[in-house]
Amino acid sequence: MTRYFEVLQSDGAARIGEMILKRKIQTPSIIDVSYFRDPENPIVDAGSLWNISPEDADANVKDLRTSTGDDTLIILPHQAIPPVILHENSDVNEMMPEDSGAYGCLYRGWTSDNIDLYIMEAAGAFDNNAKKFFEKIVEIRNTIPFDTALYAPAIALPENVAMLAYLGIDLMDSTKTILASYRDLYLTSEGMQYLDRLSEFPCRCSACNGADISDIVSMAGPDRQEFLKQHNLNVLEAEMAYVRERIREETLREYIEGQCRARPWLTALLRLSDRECSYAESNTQVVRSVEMIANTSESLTRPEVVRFADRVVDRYAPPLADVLVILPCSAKKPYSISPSHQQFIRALGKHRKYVNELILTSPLGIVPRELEIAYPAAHYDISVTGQWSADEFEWVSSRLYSYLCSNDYGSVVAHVDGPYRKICETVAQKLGIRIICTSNGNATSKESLSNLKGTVSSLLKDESVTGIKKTEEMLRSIADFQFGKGAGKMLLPDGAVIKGPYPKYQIYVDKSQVATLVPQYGMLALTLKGADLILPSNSYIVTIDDFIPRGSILSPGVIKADTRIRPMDEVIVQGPRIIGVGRALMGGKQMTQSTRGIAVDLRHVRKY
Amino acid sequence: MTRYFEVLQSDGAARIGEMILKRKIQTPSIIDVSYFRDPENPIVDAGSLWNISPEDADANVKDLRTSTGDDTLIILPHQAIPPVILHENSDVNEMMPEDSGAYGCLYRGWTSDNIDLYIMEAAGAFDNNAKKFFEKIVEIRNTIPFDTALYAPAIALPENVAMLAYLGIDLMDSTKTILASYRDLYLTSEGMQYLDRLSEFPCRCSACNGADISDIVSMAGPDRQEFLKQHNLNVLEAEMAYVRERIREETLREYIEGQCRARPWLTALLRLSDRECSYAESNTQVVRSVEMIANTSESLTRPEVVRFADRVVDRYAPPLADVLVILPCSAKKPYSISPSHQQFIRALGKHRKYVNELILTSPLGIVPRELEIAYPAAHYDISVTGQWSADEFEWVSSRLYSYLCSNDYGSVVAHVDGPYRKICETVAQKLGIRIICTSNGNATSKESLSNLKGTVSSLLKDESVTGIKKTEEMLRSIADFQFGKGAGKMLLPDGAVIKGPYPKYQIYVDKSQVATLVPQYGMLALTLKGADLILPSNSYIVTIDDFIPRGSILSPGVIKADTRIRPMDEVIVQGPRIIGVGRALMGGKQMTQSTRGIAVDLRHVRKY
Amino acid sequence: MTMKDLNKIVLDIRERQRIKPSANDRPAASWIGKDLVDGEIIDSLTIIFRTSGCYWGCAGGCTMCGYVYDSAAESPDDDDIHSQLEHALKKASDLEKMVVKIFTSGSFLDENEISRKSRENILLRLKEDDRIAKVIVETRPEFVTDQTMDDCMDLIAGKPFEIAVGLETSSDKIRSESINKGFSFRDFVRASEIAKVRGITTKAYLLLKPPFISEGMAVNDIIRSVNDIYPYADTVSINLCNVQKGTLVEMLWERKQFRPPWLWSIVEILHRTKSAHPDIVIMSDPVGAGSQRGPHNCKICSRDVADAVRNFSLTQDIRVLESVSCECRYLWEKIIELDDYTYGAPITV
Amino acid sequence: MTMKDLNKIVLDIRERQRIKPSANDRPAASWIGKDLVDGEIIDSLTIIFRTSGCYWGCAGGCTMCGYVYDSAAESPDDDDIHSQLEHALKKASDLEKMVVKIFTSGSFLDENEISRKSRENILLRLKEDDRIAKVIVETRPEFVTDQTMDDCMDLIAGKPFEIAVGLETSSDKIRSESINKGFSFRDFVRASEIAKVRGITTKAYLLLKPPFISEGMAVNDIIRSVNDIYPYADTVSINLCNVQKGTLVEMLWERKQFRPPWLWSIVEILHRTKSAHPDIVIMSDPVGAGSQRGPHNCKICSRDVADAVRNFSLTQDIRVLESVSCECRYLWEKIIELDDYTYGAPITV
Repeated sequence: MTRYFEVLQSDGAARIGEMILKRKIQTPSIIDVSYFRDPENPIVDAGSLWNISPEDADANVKDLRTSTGDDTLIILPHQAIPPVILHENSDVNEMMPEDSGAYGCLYRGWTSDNIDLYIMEAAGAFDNNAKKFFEKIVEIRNTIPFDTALYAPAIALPENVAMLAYLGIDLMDSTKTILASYRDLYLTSEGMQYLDRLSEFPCRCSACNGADISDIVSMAGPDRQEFLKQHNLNVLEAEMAYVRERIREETLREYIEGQCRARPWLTALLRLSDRECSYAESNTQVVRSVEMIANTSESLTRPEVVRFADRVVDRYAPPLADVLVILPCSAKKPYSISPSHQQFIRALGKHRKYVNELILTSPLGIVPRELEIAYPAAHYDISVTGQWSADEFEWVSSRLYSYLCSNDYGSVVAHVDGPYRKICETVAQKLGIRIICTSNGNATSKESLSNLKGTVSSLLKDESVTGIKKTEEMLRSIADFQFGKGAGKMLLPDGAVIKGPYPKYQIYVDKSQVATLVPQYGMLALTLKGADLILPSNSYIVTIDDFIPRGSILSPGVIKADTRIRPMDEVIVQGPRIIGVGRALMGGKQMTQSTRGIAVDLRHVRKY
Repeated sequence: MTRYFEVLQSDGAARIGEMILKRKIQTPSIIDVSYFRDPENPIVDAGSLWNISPEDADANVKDLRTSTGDDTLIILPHQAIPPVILHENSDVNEMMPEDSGAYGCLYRGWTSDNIDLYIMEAAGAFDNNAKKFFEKIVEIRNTIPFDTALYAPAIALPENVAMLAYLGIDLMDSTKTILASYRDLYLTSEGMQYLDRLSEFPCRCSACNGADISDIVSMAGPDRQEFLKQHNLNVLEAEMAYVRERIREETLREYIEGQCRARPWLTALLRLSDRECSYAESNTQVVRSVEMIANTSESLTRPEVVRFADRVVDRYAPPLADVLVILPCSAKKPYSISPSHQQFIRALGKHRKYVNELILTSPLGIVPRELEIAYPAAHYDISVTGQWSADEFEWVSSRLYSYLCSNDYGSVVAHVDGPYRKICETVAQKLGIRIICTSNGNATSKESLSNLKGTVSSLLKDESVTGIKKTEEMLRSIADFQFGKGAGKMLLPDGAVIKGPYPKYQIYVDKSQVATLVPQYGMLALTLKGADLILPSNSYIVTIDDFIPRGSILSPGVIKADTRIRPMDEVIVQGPRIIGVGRALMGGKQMTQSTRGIAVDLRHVRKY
Repeated sequence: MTMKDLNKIVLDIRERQRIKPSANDRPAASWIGKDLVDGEIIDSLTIIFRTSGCYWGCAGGCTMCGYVYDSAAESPDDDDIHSQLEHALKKASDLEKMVVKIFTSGSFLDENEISRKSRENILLRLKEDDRIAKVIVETRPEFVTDQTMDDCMDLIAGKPFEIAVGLETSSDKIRSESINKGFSFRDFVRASEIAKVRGITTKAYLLLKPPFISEGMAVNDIIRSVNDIYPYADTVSINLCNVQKGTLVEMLWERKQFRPPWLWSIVEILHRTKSAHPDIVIMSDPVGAGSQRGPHNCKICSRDVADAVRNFSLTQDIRVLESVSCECRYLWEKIIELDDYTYGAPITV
Repeated sequence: MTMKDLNKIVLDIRERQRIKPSANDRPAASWIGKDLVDGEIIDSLTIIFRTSGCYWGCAGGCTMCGYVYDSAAESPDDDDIHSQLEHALKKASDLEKMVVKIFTSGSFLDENEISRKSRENILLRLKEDDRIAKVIVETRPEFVTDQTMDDCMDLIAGKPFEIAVGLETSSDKIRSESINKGFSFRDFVRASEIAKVRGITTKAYLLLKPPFISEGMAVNDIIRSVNDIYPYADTVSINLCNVQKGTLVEMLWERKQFRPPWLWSIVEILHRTKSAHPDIVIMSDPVGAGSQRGPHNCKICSRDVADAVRNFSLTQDIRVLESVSCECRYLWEKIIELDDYTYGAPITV
């Protein structure tokens, strides 16, 4: 809980925030600790207990508060120790402030309502130690409220601020960057180099632009160091601003997948974060307004991909069919509008309503036809070279394997070539089942297509029964995918009417509209009537206090929220006197933890 | 062949060069085509044959040459067409210049001694088409001489210049960058964004520094575009300069492994380049003065790694032993000085001289103990997370598999845990052999070590025979690795004496020094006596014209050179009247193709 | 690249297209418009006859031309042609005065397209209609002979008559190696002279921005062409290359190797040529303007600038060209500067 | 963090070390040097007796102290101590006048280390040697009692005698929670007063930059300490924390969580304290200066600056401190400014 910090936007664990102090600070941000002594600075340090007695420290805090006002953040007196030393979580308790105003303190395992900023003790000592650093961040972030700021001192460099922000650090400082300048180090967002090892300035910052390298090298110490400090701070600030822009754009992940190669420990942090996927996933938006670029081996483990794969297992139930047709992905998306899939669909023809279709793809693994429009199935781009890596092969195989384990088919037809086919064969062998391959090496050749048609036709036992209602099942699947298994049947009971051309579907039940499919995201937007229908599932509900909201629900008004809710999820808002539908702007957990910020952007509301 | 261009330094296909024109241009470089009309510019264009008659074009060239002098590069009249149109390689032949001076022309499949610069026709049209672009570059580079410049027009952007340079493009232009400015696009080395989508400037270049984004957005068109042009050109120039610095540092590969994630097609280019490994490998130095950072899945396919693995297969023959001991890699290198390997070595004790040792590692696959000091076995760093990717697993397995296929052992002992052990088990199963595992989950535990000792001891049949002379075999292996199979026996015949502490070994034959092991690179430096010894192998020889060289051999003096020679290789220089030893500064092929530049840095020379 | 190569490529593309079946007794198209005749704006009836098609186009033909796909699967007979004419004239039943413009997607004077008999029928029918002030027929120059011209003049009997020829450019190089047009500037001049001596006027169609040609070169080519044809053409109509289906231009455009001309280019051309030659009529109808396949500026100004071009064509008043402006003009200026040096990859933004 | 925690950690480290076997009849170390006594530079003999070791160190002890590993595996007996003394004195056989400084890596006055008998033997032996101008013995303050002081004064009989106490800092907090020293400033003051009434002088050792303390706080701590101890110490000797094997400081240092002090820090301290207190002797021997484990500046200046510190210690002339300079001083100044706000991760560059 916090009064002087607000999270404005999230992108996974990263966020854009604001420290609402006498001078506002947009976070993630770089601060200069040399101003911590200056009472004019928005953040001041009340001193080290190594240096002053607790009584003096206490007086210090009181004096500072009196002289600076509430909107200066006072870092409470601290007695910091390096991580080698274990410590009890006791000794700072007595320094808890009783009065109002903004306070920060070392993180020592406890939290308090009066604290807006926690300091990751000895963060700088974790440099290069990915495992410990990551564990510490997760521990802290999972303990302190969502809307408190986290400061990692003495670790930021242009090369690592992107990763620090990605992991959820809000404040960093210029300490290491300034010191590098006094060591004749020239920094870039990719690393550092001794000034005298450079042949030219690889930079056009306000310091470097037009500067001659040999002039600079031959300058006297203080002048040279001042030049380097200007350049290095320019690079640090520019990188930090760039990171903020990527968070606002919701593409920080794409950026760090490349930038983290600057140092092995940064790459290790990315991998560790993916392995502990829930940390980033729990606040990763369910849809983004941008394409998902899957360009590295780590793209296979990014939260969006893992979540999609998990939901296919946990939330998706294919409509009943005896035959499964496995198809390759296409560059154009959703797949069914691509030229190749148009041909597959034509080839399946009237048989199509008796089969399930499953698309194999990297990085998503498997995409059931019904979910091809759900984010990110219709929203990703990859590098195409025609070859699959072992990791892609293994990942897609494992997805197909688990799908076939939990879904029984009389026959499985694989209309795929190359690595796709090899995946099918590997999985078939592992499962001891037969998969019928219908492509001759070119899935869209006439021969292959007629083979597909003939094979499927011969496999179908009884076409006299009613086939699958493809559109209805697609919408049910999307509802399940969004709200959990069963929601589809609730939102589209038998007799529901679907209007509109693909994919702009509207769902009507008893002549009232219950939902619309938003093609851009592949998500259903509910009407109030739709909310009524799925309310009994008790899913994706945000419970608010007794008030009549208009437009948006602020987080302090949230009493309870489904912890499965992620930013951008469609949610049902329920209060003693209202029901509403809207789009979540925070995760469910964050809504209940936060004292600031918009929790839900409300679309419709109805009073009882 | 060229008179107005020189390659000063190479890093794979990338290189630092210089266009020796009226104003020198350090390449890779960005040029501004709007000056191509200006006779004062170092590069001028003689016009399009779409526009002027061949006769007028011819006169144009002659006039330009007269008015500008020889050190202006004239781009010969051209009739460029887009790649969709096939074309014969005929129509520009008639425009061949007869007089002196610098010329450039469209690449049309032929070369001429008078051409210093080739233009990749319609390069801009290949944007986003990784396969065709890469194939075109390889075709051109494999046709035109090493020391001619290659210009890819109308394709450069800050986001792709690193990859263009990596692939061997020397000249690029500002065309696309300037045009982006007039389209309100704000460029970065990671991509682009519409100006009005930005919240702040993520940059501190001379244009952006201190600029207020809302002021800029509300500027009139020409002012806003001028601002954007300044920023975008700053970014482009800075990125180009940074790329030059990374080439000079020999770390461009590390940079692009991250930076290429900016766009899928750039990543595809990296992967295509690795698949067609010989293109980059043929000019990749054998040792670098920097650590090799293996931080991405593509690190497994980088030229240095593939070359190492190939040489282990092609050039390395283990000393005769009945028992193979497989060990895990260590963070400290060379492995044998690491604490864990010290313990393994102690445990093997006196038995060690009867076994072969093989270290499993990512990204190198397998490292025979004898080669642990060779580049990059002792010179790499990776991200450590404790887990292996499927690609690493598959790669290391394939290396171990092929090693065990070509080397027979009575027993194979694997003193490894975790993924290493799984690899051994997988390979053993595939080969149908038994591998004895001696580690209990912690290879350095007392129990494991004593297990190793006991197992190896019990497996050895007859220790009465002379064991392997470890140091001698290590040096022989390194010689083989460097100069090809058999060189070790020639350089270290029985009776050779080895002096010096590990690893600063000196080899003496008949009391004369024949070679020194340079620990920094793990390479042997020959003496003239050493050269005499391996001369009969006819390997790594540079044949020069009849002159007495001093200090260095310039490429025009090279008559013939072993095409296996890579930059930084130890070579033997042979002329009608001399023999010498030195370090190659170019590849063997490049030496014979180039008319400028130092081919060999000579260390010793002897007249006959 | 030889002409043969280019024709081969165009022919390959042609052969991949399907020609849609169509009724032979209806024209390919016909519509009512406005035209400038002798300084007066009058109504116009345009008729595009469906015929067996352009002989040149059927053998490969021009790189930008997709009209060949308007041709009939089976040759229409004389009755069909008659029906087509009557169908079109019906559209003009309300008009009081008009000019009639006849196209065939090939050459009206090619007897393999329009038989002598049909030609006679058509011209006689038009002569008899007093509302028709002028007749314009399009043809390749090889069909403009003393014989055909005499025939036409006999039939039309004193009514103003004009031949329209798709010269495209005065550059034989571009016409041959970019457009694959198959005739020379001399052929055009000869046709024009044959017409002139009989009091027949000549209209020349020019093509702004054929493939492979930079934006700047294209502008200069048209300006030079206007200068070159000034003695031989009474009217100049500048077509802005658009991307027609089944053409080489389309193939290039799909691969981002062609961009239709900027509307600023035609504004510039009209301004400069009209200023230089105030006495000839220079017109341009920017067909498809504003779309990706047609000539376009940015999304904001394309409509207004296209309107100004049309307005100029009717008024010949260069002030209407000066009345339009947009920020994208700076981009166009920059493209003019840089597009000459892209060496085969035209700027397609 | 409580003191118990810290001691536990130190003890854990201690228990992981191996103590090398050594001869009990040789001192742990002994050497000849120079020292400043009553304004005069004279030779000095330093003897470090090998004993059963510091009782405090054996139970855990100080975070920076590795001397405990110099202790003997089995307690040396009185004969051994005698041999050690004779062995050391032999090194001084050429000297004409000297001060003798006795250390035990613990407390000379702790009878568990040096028995009463040995203490008597040693002091008598030193008293008898006329060349010896002064005797200094190191001890923890708890062993400075009326009894021990009387005993010593009886034995040394009028020869100048000094007790040296490793006070480290006047801050009880730092001494307790950073150094884990186990006694208070009051203990030191008491010892000093017991000595003073008997004419025994007191030397205080201070420790520049114990663990957890920023460079700037460390400098201030020493300056404050000098002010605080001024009334109680005749000589102040400032030890620059170096990284000794088997210590908590080493463990921190290996993990880049400790950096030995900058030589600029001691230069600053000496300059400021000597200016403030010209009448007391303030000295510092920068042991291990220039190495990574010892106090150091940059590679260029460490040797010169260390020499200046040693030179000052002998001359007490602050001008020698003003004679050294180097570009790395700016870095040190910046570190002083920033190291207070690293919150547990000291700047280790």
